[in-house]
Amino acid sequence: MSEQLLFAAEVTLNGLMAGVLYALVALGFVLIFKASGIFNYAQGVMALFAALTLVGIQQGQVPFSHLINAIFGTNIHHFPWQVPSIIAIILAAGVMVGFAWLVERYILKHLVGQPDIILFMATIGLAYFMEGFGDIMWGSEIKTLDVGLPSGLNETIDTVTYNWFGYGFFIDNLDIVAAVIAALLVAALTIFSQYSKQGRALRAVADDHSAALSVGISLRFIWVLVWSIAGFVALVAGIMWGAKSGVQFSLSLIALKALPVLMLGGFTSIPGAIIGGLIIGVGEQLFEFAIGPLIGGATQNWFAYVLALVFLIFRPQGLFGEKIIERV
Amino acid sequence: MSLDMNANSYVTEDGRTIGPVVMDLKNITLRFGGVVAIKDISFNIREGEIRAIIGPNGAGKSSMLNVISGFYKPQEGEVWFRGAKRPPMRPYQVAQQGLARTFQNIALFDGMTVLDNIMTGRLNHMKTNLLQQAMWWGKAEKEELANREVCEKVIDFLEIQHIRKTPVGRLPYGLKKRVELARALAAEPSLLLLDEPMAGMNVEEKEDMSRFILDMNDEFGTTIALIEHDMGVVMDLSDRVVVMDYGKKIGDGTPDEVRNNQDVIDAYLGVSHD
Amino acid sequence: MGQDLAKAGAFASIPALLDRNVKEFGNRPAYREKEFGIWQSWTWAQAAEEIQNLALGLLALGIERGDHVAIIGRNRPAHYWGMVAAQKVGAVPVPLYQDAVAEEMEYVLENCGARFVICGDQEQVDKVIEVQEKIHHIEHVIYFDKRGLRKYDHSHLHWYHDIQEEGRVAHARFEDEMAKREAELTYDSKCVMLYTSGTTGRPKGVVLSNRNIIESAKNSSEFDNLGGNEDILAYLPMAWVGDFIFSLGQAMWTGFCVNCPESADTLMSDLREIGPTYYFAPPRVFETQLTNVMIRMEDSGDLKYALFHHFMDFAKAGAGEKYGMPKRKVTTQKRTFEQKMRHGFRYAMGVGFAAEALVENAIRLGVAKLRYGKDVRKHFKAKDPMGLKLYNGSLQEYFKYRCGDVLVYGPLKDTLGFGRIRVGYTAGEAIGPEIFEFYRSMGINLKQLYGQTEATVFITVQPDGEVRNDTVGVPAPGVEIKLADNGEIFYRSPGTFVEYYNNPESTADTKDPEGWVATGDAGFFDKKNGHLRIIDRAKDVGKMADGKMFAPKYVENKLKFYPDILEAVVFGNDRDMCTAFINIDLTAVGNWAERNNVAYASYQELAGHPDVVSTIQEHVETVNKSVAEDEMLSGCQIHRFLILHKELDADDGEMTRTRKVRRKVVEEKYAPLIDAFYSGKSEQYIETEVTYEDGRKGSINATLEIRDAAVVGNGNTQGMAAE
Amino acid sequence: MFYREAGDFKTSYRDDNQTFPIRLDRAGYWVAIAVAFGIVPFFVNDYWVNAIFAPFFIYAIAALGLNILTGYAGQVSLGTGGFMAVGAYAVYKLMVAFPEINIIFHVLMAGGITAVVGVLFGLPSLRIKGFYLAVATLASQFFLIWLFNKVPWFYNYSASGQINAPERSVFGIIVTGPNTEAWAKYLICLVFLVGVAWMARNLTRGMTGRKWMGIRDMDIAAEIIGVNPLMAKMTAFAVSSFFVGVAGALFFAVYLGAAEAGESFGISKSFLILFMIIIGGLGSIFGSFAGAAFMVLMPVFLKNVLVGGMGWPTDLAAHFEFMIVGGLIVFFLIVEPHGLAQLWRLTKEKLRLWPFPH
Repeated sequence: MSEQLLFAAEVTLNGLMAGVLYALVALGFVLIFKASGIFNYAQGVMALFAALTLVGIQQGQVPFSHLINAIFGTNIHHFPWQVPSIIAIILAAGVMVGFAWLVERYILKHLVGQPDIILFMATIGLAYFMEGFGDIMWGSEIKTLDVGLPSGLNETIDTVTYNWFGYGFFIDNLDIVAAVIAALLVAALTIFSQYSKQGRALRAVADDHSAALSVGISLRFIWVLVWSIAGFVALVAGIMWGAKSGVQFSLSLIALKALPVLMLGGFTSIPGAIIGGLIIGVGEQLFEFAIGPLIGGATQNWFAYVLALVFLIFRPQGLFGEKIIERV
Repeated sequence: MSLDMNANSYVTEDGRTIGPVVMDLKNITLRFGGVVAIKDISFNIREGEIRAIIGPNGAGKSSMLNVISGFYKPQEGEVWFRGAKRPPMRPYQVAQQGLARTFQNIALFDGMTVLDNIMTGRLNHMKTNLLQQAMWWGKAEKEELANREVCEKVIDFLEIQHIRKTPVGRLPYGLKKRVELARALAAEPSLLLLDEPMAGMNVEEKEDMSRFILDMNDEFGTTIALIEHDMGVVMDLSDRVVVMDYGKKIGDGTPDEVRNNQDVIDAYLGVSHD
Repeated sequence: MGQDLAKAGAFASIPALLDRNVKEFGNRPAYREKEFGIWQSWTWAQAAEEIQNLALGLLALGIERGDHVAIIGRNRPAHYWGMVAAQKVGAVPVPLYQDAVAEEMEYVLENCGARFVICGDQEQVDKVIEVQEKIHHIEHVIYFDKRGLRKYDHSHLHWYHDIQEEGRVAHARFEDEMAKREAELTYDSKCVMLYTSGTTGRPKGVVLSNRNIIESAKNSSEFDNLGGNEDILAYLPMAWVGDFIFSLGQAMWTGFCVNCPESADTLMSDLREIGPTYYFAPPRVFETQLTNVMIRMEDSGDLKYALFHHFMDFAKAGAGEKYGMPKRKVTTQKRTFEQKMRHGFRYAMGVGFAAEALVENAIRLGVAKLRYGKDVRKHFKAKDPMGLKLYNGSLQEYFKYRCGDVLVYGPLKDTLGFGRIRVGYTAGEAIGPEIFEFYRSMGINLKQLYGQTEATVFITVQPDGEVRNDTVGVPAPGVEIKLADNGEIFYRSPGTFVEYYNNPESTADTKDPEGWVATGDAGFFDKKNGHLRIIDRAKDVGKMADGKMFAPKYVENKLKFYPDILEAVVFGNDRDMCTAFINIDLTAVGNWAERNNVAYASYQELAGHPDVVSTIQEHVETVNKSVAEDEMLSGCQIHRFLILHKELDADDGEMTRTRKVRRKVVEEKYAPLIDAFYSGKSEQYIETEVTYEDGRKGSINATLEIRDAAVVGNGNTQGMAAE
Repeated sequence: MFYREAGDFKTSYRDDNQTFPIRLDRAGYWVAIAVAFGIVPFFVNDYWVNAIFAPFFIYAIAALGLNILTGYAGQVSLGTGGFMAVGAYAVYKLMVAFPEINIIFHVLMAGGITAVVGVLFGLPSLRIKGFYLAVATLASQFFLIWLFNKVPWFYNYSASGQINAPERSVFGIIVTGPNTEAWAKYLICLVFLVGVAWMARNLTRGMTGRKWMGIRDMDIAAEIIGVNPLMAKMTAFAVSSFFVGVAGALFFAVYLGAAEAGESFGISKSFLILFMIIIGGLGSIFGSFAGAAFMVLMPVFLKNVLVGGMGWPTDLAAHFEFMIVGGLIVFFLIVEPHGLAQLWRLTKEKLRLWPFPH
């Protein structure tokens, strides 16, 4: 009995950790949505792309090597060097900024004033593009990502809990690190948006586009900025997931996982994203743990969505979203 | 002339006989959270008359109209329609009862042509079910064509033949207003609500619009309730006028009566009539 | 079609023809009207019933033999039925100009003493009611369009359909009476009374007998093989004799279908939808059409622009006349199989070459763009598809025309609504050569005729294949013509009118005992081909101080042939030189201004613009050259001219409703300007009163610049060389 | 240029109302039908049917379905794949359970079942709008797929977890199963496509369509003038799901022959169909066809060029395809948000006005 309970507790903790990662991706969504009203479906793929780039740089892969080989019949793969993680991360971040700029320059600029749904579709298109692009650039085989984050069983917790309950919780260091980093990231963002000039501009835009424009804030700059930040967040998320389960296509599917998170938390609220993430993380773990076995398991595939769906029926604007008022 | 509000019918200057009460609003009060938009207002609308609700901006006119058309649910008060108390119902059910309306800031369906927009006005007159429509031949088509004919009459009446097949998105403001009127008229409503039909129009367009409103009432005997803050226009058009200010009713009666009503004059002092 | 119908004698009246049509092709379409979004149609049978009910209704209202029934309104089947219904009960229809203001209407209604008036809508009813205050013989007013008339006093006001309903009810009572009266109609009884537009003085009521109408209809229909399958668009004023002949006379005789447009502002699209096979329009209409075409082509892509001009030039060079004219003599229901095959083959060849032409020229254009960039349009000329080189001589030309037909002529005709025209006429004034050429070269069989109300239209017409723009053709069937020594034209024909209503003296001095009628126009027969050539109104053909012939109209027309010039009035009678007022065409010149971004606020301002004035001056001088060619007219060259500060306008009485200039009025109104001409001033101040559309009056003033134009000394040959 | 409209006038509302009011279009339409039914069947071989016609027809049906929901009623759905799966598994169960009933009815019934499921998952659309709904529909996608994977009853406890279409015939012609003639596949798909397109057209031209579009363009106004939002949305979901279900049924029974929920009807299917209607044109029947054709032909084309022509490895070509598809989506949304249908409309206008520009 209490065995069960302890299991549940452990599962919950792990759920929380998983939730943190969902939250990380969701965070990217929210940032972009707040600043530009764009529902950026590509966020997950951005994470994948970021991770791929990171690995690529780190291991000194030759970009587009497959393509080049295919066309010129050559057989090149790697540069003769390895790049230290930290530099690689910085470079990858740089790439994401460049990417943000390109997106603004070649897509958003032309779609200003289009209905939101169109923009949404555009980001889906973008997602597809990046997926193909990433694979062509770095190859599609599964890669292991290691930037020297600690991983594996965390003894301290294990022993401590063992002493307390006579049962050792298994918690992965990586998850803890992830949680910490996520926390730091959020804190950083908050500070940035509260105290930096750009940050305030960003919030202004989020509150009221036209007003912000009228006081002379450059929307285009804001967009580049916010997409860069989102790109950076994606990179962090990518690192976490990559380190956890290898860099591969399935990584982009976590983006889909982040969607229900958003629906719970509301598209416009950062705390919402985080809490939503945690709820989903815990929820699906517990559900799988409790009900899963009875109905054939693998419920994580859908639980999050159904939960969000049911939740929305009762609160269409999400946990923290503003109330929708209809007028004629 | 003054008139007895309870009388079963009365006769206007131009000799039209106005019938019994169609819509009777009793002590309506409407709040948004703490804000009181309408405070204990009662008045009625009679068969075949042109009834105006006027008042300065923010007087609660539009809210009043939204109450009538069932979009807002008043916290207190009753709405009586054709001698029966109206149970709480959704706007579309109200529409099915025979109310049609236009909107202050045009609410046309931009994705459709003028004709299709007007056809939507007919939807309460069309009975064929999904299956019949999917099959089209027979009932559905017959019905469609019959209703098209009605709409064409309306189009002819409002003189918009030349834009029949253009998507409404491309039309200038004045025409849009007219198309919206056409859509409402096509419903052959027993009570037609017009929300600022002349807002943002130039003199010429206003004259046209007034002509159409009068002709409508004249040709089809449509009962019309309209909101307007351009007093001048209203006074020429309407048979009876309700004046609102800050959500309260400050006057009710024939244009002349209202014109000489001190409260009304005060309320309107310094208020621009754009 | 016309021929196989029994002899005209058997059908002594329009109602008689109607009965025949019902019998012979009762369920063929007789009338169509665009209303409520579609073309409402009536077969001959249905139309006949409508007419009968109306007739009976009129009887019920107590209409008498010989009563005049005035009809005011736009072209609608109901109004035509009104006319026939009137005839059915022995009354005489009198169609009026619907755009006439109350005063004008008053005179006519007074003069004809109508007891019954059929009105289109509220607008007309209002006018009639206004008139009724002064003249009291109008007993019943019948209106067709209910709109806005509900509140009117209906003691003498009736709704068209109510009258018909009454008729339907009273059928039994009045049927015999109606039959009796219809039977009384003879070939010589009054058919209709039409008022002349009154170029000079008051309008006169021209009485036309059934003989006049039916004979002319018969002859003209046979002349052009009009059949029962023609479609015409009735859009010309109903009060005009032309519309009466086309929409009633010929329609009744041949049984073809009369289509009425939805309204004036949808006319063009309605024209396109119907695509008439038999069409009449005054030169002005063709002119504006052409101007529009040119303006629209200006905005079109370089490739289209180049192709358009390439093929139009080719067609104008004579190919149009040779290969373009419609072959079929009559519009039969269907083409024979063989015709279809031939047509199909032609079209196929056309398409092939068209595709080739498109591709080749697109490529060449691309190259040219690289070379010239922006102003490629000036340098790039389209070329024939190379495939044509395979053929030679006429075959090559033939296929080239087919190619052009696919690329330019066909689509153009179709978009203008002329796609199906088999016979087209223009008359009223002379038409500009390049306008005339343009339409003919596209393959529209456009012809000219010369006629007038008193002759029931037809005096001379151009037979197919003998069409020239400077003549008006040969005497129409059954018409004799003689020329007085001052050049005035006299004619005698079955169409010759009976009399001017209540006006024996003017009847007498227009029509002599043997039935010769003076047209008041001066002209001469072309030696070469026996076609008649009109110079001008005979009385306007005056003498200059030096005794030379003065024919203002002749010169004015030459001027008006320029798209820039809308109207021109030439003076010089008994003077030593000719001078002219000019009205510029706001559309054409305005477009020019736009393209050369010349800003202007009003007609007046544009008219005063120096560049405009000098352009006009060039035109005047070229005209002078060509006038100088003609020995007897060389005196009419324009020495001085000015551009008027306002457009001549019917509302100001300066023109007739048919837009003919009222010379006298203009002469008086602008006397100071004319004096200025001959006193040699270089500019002149003037103030003029104008009437706005809503009837309000105002006045505008301006100081106008007067220019001198170069003239060619008599017999000087440079003029010819320059032409 | 080729249009000759003078004299092509309408004397009744029926004529004015027809699908192809212009003579030439009408002719073209009938020619197309004649060719599709009378000529092509005699020349098609397996490659053409399996690579092009069958998928084109079936995806066109699905696209029509999604277009009704998204393009006409304005309810974005990412659950199309899931609903196709419903159609597929429904038809499978029916085929197995009632071998004696004609496959045609099986397919139709499968559509009906999908419609019911569609309505169930559509219910939230009353409260949830825009993106929220779009995401919510993902729930149906994942849940349904999971269901078909996890509940053995659906695949009759087959070891592989796959479903295999048994052999069935219409009028003695085998239309499902391994030994189906190419032309039979072709025809049965075509018949369904034409039927569905015809129904779609009828619904969208009539009052139902107007209600849908009303909800799409301005739902509040629509309700106030008398559109019952519940009914409008539910009918949209029902009809849409019906079509999608039919598509799914054909996709499995006629085209694939054997299927497994996960890979045949995964989320990528949903997106594929969504792309079809975006590229083809939202709210346009023609658009659904154009989009389907495009999305079917482009990969075939790329494959032939990249793999066949330039000898690239297939996976590289696949990635390339991803890029191109993604790029095209963005391109279309930027250049012509109304898709191929709009381009077609514009060209037609140009041709009708030729040689005039406007």
